[in-house]
Amino acid sequence: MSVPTEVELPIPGTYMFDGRAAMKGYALNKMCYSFNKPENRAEFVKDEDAYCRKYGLNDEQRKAIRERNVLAMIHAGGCVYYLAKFAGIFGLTVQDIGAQQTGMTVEAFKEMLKAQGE
Amino acid sequence: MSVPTEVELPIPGTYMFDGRAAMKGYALNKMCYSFNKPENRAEFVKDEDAYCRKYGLNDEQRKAIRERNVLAMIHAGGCVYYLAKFAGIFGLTVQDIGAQQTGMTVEAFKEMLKAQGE
Amino acid sequence: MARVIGGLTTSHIPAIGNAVPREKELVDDPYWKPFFAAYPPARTWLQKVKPDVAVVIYNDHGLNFFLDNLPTFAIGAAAEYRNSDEGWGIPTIPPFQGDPELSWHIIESLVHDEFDITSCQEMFVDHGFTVPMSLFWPNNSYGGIKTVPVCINTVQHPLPSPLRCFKFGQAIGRAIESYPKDLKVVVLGTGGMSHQLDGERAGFINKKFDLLCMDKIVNEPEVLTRYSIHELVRQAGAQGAEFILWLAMRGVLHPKVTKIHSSYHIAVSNTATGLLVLENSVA
Amino acid sequence: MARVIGGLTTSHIPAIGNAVPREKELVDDPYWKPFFAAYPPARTWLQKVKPDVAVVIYNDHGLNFFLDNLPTFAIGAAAEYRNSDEGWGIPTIPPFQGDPELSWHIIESLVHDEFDITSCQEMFVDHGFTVPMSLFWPNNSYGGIKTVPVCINTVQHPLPSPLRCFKFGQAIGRAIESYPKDLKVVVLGTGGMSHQLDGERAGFINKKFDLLCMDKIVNEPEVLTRYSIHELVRQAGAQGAEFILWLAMRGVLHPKVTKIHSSYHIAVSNTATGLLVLENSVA
Ligand SMILES: [Fe+3]
Ligand SMILES: [Fe+3]
Repeated sequence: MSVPTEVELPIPGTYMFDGRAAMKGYALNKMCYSFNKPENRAEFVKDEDAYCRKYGLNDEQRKAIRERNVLAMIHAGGCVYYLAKFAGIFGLTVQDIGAQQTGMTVEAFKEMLKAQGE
Repeated sequence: MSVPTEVELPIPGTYMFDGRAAMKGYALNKMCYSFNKPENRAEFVKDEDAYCRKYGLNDEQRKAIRERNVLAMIHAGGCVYYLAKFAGIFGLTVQDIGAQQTGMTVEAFKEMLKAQGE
Repeated sequence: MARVIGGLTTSHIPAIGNAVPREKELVDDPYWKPFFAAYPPARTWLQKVKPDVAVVIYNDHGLNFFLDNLPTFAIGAAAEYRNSDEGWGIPTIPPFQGDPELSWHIIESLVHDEFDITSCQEMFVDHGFTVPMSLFWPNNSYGGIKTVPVCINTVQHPLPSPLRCFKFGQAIGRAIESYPKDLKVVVLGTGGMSHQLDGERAGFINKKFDLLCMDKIVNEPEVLTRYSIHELVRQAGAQGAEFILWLAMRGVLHPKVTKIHSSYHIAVSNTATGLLVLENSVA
Repeated sequence: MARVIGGLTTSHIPAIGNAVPREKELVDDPYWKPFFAAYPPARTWLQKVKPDVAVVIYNDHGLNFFLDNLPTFAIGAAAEYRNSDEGWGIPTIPPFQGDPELSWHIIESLVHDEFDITSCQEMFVDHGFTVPMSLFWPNNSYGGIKTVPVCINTVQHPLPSPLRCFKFGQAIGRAIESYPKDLKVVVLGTGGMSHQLDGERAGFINKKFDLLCMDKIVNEPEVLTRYSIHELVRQAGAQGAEFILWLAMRGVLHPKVTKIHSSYHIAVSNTATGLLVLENSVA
């Protein structure tokens, strides 16, 4: 950086999808981007292993996909905007994946959201 | 333009490929861009009419393509960077199309180029 | 000459997109009532001012752009824009009319002003664009409005800073107001307010910060342009960084504006929703 | 810290790309002799300074980018770059090694400095990139050099102004010299000099203007940044506007440089060719 910026303290529970993450997650994000097309979603559902191989996912990414584990996908370089298209295949909303990542029930997650309005 | 620029006097024999041209020439340029792929060049050669229809060329563009007329392509919104890929199908170099546009023989065109070095 | 008559902000999340076609029935639903009840005054204002063009400042969420060619600032220059399946079978709605001549005028002016624009003569617009259009022009009644899509990168860091986005908006404002046609233009800033979809902090909302933003953006936007992206993410959540789209919208408007209407609500889906209608003071 | 040790310029036209594999035989050909004879000193300099990285400032001629998503400034951030058929069956050559970590450092620094970059994690590089690499590292001996492709729009107006391109180069220079790894970096500015492919003025060359550019760019580049794109096209021809790539290269270097070598020749194919080797003064 040509001009030093403020010290950027980490933000707990928050991952910046930056160059470092993007390099790591390229294959995973590219696969998820392909899910914009219904025929690709169908191909994935038909043979998940083959589809992940086609996009060259590494073991960490493959495992996260197999386990539908959103936090693990993020650790493997996933960007939530693309991952949302993966979640869509299983009819999962952002509240479902929010609950999963925070270890809450979906009901509790919704209550937590609402409570922040009081 | 928020700040007026100098008066831009036309440059004889020179066409700026700008927004106005780009709007007009989109279909033509998109077709020529497709010629990056050998299979598309083959498809064009096989049935030129069908290929031009597929890309939605208008009559002016279709005529220019039919007549291999580079100046007419430019008047129809063509951008030389894409048109060069069309010319490539027929093995035409930039000197061939230079000669065509200036109404010279290729030999005379080459001499003219060289003479500018004296 | 073209005139910017005002600006609007609204959330654009897909959950709202799903609800919009059912607005008549949901307006009495306890969950949706406080959300939909906020929109009639914005629509009334639009019916009064009768804009010809909407410049829509939004972010693409991975429909039209991928990481192989990801622009910071992209501007549409097509005659028509369509939406498309975004991965979960989003319904397609009628196409949006473009105004390529105005788009090119804006692109030329911005490049002249040292903004490094990506131009798009063909592009899909996603929910960041379509949901606000459907909200402000109900029953897809946006047919008579021409549009200029302006897309800002919020997908991958580095994002452009709040200050750069504000300056970008100012340059768009100068461009519009130097356009020789007699057009009335509104600007939409979509997305926000505080929300976060990913990580252990998913579900984070910051009411205090949102209310500060909604207050300051009216006539003291420069206060908000001092935030870094990092600090914005801390205060507003990972996707709350979409607030840079609001700042770009605000830059398009005149230094002093009148607040016609505002509304803030927690929560729809994972987000705090914010609605603003700002009218330009007459120059 | 990384250091910019110098910069090189060269034409990049496809005709040269075709000739490069036959250099040994063409070096005595009357047509090619004055062209190829100019390159050994540049190669000798490169062998002496032994760069680790080449930042290649070039323009895409419609291989990787189309008008649906056309950036002003794009920077590659991939581990590897390949060339591809460009429409006339151009041969594929060995891939170029990337340096994604350095690419991201540059992109982050540039966005911080208010340049609105498009990032490309996958991209094809065309003759604007490959021909210079083949010329400076003969027999495709570029295998040990990491590369960062920097692509500037010269396809569709509005192009970024000479001044903006120079400032862009300066910002790249600041970015490189703040990179913590101990790397030696050369910058290539490819394309130019005066030439025109299209219109009734096709074949236009302007020796006087080219020689002015080659002279002033060494230690008075600010003189050249005062041209508008329109005036540049008038003086250098429609494709001679590629000279903005040279100005971006020059911006990367220090204010004072030493000219190691230069050569100018009319004509190869439709273009005047210009070669420069500039060495950064030690700070
Ligand atoms: Fe969003
Ligand atoms: Fe070129």
